[in-house]
Amino acid sequence: MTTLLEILDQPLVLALIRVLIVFTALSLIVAYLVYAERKILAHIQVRLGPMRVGPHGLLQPIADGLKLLLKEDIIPEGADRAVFWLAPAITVLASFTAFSLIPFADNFYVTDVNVGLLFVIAISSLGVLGIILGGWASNSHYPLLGALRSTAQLVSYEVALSFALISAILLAGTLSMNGIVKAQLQQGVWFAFMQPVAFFILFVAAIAETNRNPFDLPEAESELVAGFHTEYSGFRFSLFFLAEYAAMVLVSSIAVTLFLGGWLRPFPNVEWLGFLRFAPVVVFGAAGTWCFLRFFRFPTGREWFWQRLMLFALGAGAAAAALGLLYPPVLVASQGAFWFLAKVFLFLYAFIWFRGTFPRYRFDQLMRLGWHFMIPLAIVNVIFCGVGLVLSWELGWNRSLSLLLASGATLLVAAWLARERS
Amino acid sequence: MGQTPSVSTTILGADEVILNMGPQHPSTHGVLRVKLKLDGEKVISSECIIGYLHRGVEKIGETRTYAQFAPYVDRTDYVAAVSNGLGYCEAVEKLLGAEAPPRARWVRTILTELQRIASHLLWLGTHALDIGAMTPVFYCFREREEILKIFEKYCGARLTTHAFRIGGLLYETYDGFEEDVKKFCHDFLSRVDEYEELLTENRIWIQRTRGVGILTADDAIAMGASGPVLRGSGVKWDIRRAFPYAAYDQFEFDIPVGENGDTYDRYLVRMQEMRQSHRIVLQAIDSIPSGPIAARIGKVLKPPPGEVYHSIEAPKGELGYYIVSDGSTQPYRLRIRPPSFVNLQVLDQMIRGLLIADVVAVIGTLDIVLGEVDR
Amino acid sequence: MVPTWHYLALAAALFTVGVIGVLTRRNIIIIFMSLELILNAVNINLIAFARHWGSVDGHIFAIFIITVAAAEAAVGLGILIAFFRNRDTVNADEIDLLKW
Amino acid sequence: MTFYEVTFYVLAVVALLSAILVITCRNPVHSAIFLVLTLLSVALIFLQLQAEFMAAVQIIVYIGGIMVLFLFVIMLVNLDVAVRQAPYNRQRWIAGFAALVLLAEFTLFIYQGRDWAKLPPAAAEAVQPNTELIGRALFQNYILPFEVASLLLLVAMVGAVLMAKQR
Repeated sequence: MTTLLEILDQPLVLALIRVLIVFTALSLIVAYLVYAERKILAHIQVRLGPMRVGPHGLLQPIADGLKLLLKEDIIPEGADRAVFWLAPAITVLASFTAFSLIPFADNFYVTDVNVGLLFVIAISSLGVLGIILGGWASNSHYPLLGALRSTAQLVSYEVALSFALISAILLAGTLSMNGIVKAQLQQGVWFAFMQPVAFFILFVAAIAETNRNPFDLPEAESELVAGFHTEYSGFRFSLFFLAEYAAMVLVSSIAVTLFLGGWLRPFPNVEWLGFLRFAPVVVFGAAGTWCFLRFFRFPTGREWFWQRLMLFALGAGAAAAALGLLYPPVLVASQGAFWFLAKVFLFLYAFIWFRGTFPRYRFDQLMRLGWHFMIPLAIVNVIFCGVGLVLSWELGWNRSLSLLLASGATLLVAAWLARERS
Repeated sequence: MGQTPSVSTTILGADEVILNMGPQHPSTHGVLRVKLKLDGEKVISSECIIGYLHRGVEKIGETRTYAQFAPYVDRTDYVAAVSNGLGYCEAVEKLLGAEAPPRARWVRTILTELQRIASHLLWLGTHALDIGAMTPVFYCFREREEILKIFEKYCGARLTTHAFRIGGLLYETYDGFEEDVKKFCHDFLSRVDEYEELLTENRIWIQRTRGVGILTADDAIAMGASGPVLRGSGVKWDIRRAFPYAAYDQFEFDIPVGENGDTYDRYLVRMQEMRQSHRIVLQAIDSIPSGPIAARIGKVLKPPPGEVYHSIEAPKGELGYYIVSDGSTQPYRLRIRPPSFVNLQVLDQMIRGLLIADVVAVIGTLDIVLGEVDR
Repeated sequence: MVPTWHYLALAAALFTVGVIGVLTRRNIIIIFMSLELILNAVNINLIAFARHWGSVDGHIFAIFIITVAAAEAAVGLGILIAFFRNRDTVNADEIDLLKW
Repeated sequence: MTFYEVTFYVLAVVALLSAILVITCRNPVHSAIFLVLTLLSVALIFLQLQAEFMAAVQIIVYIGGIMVLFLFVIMLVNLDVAVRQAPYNRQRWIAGFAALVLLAEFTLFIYQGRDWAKLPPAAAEAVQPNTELIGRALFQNYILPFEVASLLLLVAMVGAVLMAKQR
């Protein structure tokens, strides 16, 4: 935990290397998140999804990226060119910059400032500017309606989101992202179990913040064609696209860091569960085995040669990674990042799953849900959480017990609110 | 400079926005153009502008012989071609005073009911997609594909089938027809349950459809609405029961009706109709009689002068054919009463005061096909 | 270390720019934005002094100023919308009626 | 000049230039964008002044909240006409002169106080103004003003809703 001044004193090269690693990894994750979404949705919907580019369509993200880059870049007539250009840049910058404050492992993060969480919220809240400016600059009805919707939605749900974060801060007693993870290690429990209601609110608000189904109104294709980015094409569109998926990863990372113990492995304090540290080996081993199995069942023939070769290389790579992970120092070093990413993927999977399952809310329903249910519930939750903490500090009650009582009381309020709504 | 497109709403005392929805819009089901007058996102009034798919089908009918025109009707409601064909063939048969033999009537009933299921499946998928649920459409297409395969095996075409001929059928059923249909029926009910699991009890689905686009029974009758749109409003009216045609008088089936006339009720009605169609198909396939498949009506059709109106219960509502004969080989006048066109009339009334998102839901619930609206 | 008076000079310059904006522009929205500039200039001063004297009181006052700015923006824009609804203009020099 | 100093001067210039652009742009949306730039630079200057909390609050409240509100209102209010009208009012020359007088006054004061203001900041390390300290100060010494401020916000919120509501 450092103040920003001290970070300026650090050697720049080290910081730059970290930035480079984080953002390369992030770009890859985002690219393959799109691929994963297409594949998972396809399997939910009894179809195959991308299968052509590379084995099982593994190179599809790259092909898509190239396609978007090579497409004609259209700027609508009457658009405000400068703002039209600026908007996607703002959005993408906002969602990528915030990652510099996320701790991926115990000692791997770009920075860890003492008000880290505040900065994550601050930076990610800049993204809405890009959306509203993009919608306005397009000089068209659908984007403007999309931008207005989007802004109202983001601003509303940000309130609930922030309140949900506050209860995690109350439990941790620090704003530093890494400090929050360490607090969970110390207290021996993930905050999701101490504050289930806050976790739920955060989850729902996160879906709304990233414009995902069932809250994907700003870009509801059946109503507003494509919402704020209707008029965008080619490279600029890909920036918006990238920003959206990066934002998904970002909110998942925040939720994981605050409520699911960040880079901690499950039950970090339970000795006999130590074998869990071999999970990365198992995962990579399984991936390698699957690749080899597919390799032998893959159609042979000249047109499949490169695909088979790639599958073989992937299998070999995964197997090599699994073997390498058996070496203790590597295993220890990989733990943090592995568990962090695993939890983030779990979150992202839920996002995709929802998209395959739910219809879409109507705008007024969405706002009513936000203002009449989520925000009051979030406020009540923070109050009860505070009461629970005071009970344990001042009266010496058992901390977990008092917090669970607080959550129970919040759930009662939630039930009441839900009954009022219907 | 970016000129702000004026979204000044009447909240701000400024003018309303005119928003053109379509003719190129993801959810106007073709080339429908709805000119919406908006207050913010609220619809003040609307105007349907149609004709982007007008091909003059009725006029073409006057320049073709009766038999030649039969393929054209497939292209009006192109997602329920079999039903169109049935209506046309029966209308001409009525004009001729002929009747198809029982076996032909049974096969016609089976195929038409399968077509009803296929049409409703397409409606369900796209309707759900409009409301934002993207998965049902793929499930629906899976089952629709089975039906289209049966059509293809029967007559070689999947979409514009031209399955029937005036006086009966051209083709005898293929070997394995009954097994195919039974196999489809065997799975189908569980598949409908699967769709209903995704939607019927879903809170969001209910919120999006219940109380949206309400059409009272009186209004529905006054506007001439028919089919599920009419039945969703609680009017128990089904031509299959009121004026039985084909072999419908032989089978038992219920007529599902709604209560409130909202989008949710119409959804439930159509889901029930699929189950009822399944019931009819099962009954028909078990009792299919043997015998000739076509009546002897001669090669050159020259109906006696006169006029006839014959309507059937197409998937979308009352599909009527009004034919005037002058005794020649071609109709003197041919008029199609398409259900989509008439049902589309109620759109404006249903969407006033609702939001843009509801407009999409209501267009979906009307289940229109622009080929039929414009003809 | 940057001497404190550099911060003060920056704040003074921002303040003046804001004042010019408030006094010369016709569009109320831009006048509001100029007000925000002025408030920000004051904030810079407060924070600079807070560092200068090593105390957090300046921060507290800056927080209050941001609160006031938020309140001002909300109420001001509310009035603006009400005004626009009635008069169809956002020009300050056309707001010359005491009552409408 | 250290990196630290360079950043300050760059930020100061950016803040000032974009502030000038805020009041000279014809299109309010452009003004708003430049105001965002100014506010962002000021937030970074706060960071330099060891006021991380204030910087975060500046970004969250000003840029994420107030500026979005501004943009929202700009888009609700049809401004095609405003862009084409004269941007400045009739008193602009007098106003400009008055502002220059004000600037001169500021310069005089800063010049007079240059000696103490040049002193190295007192005890830069002694007090690290961090979030916890601000929190303690806010909820102990300044609890009454804090509550008054919250009341003010409530009143403002109600007032804004009342004003903008459709009659």
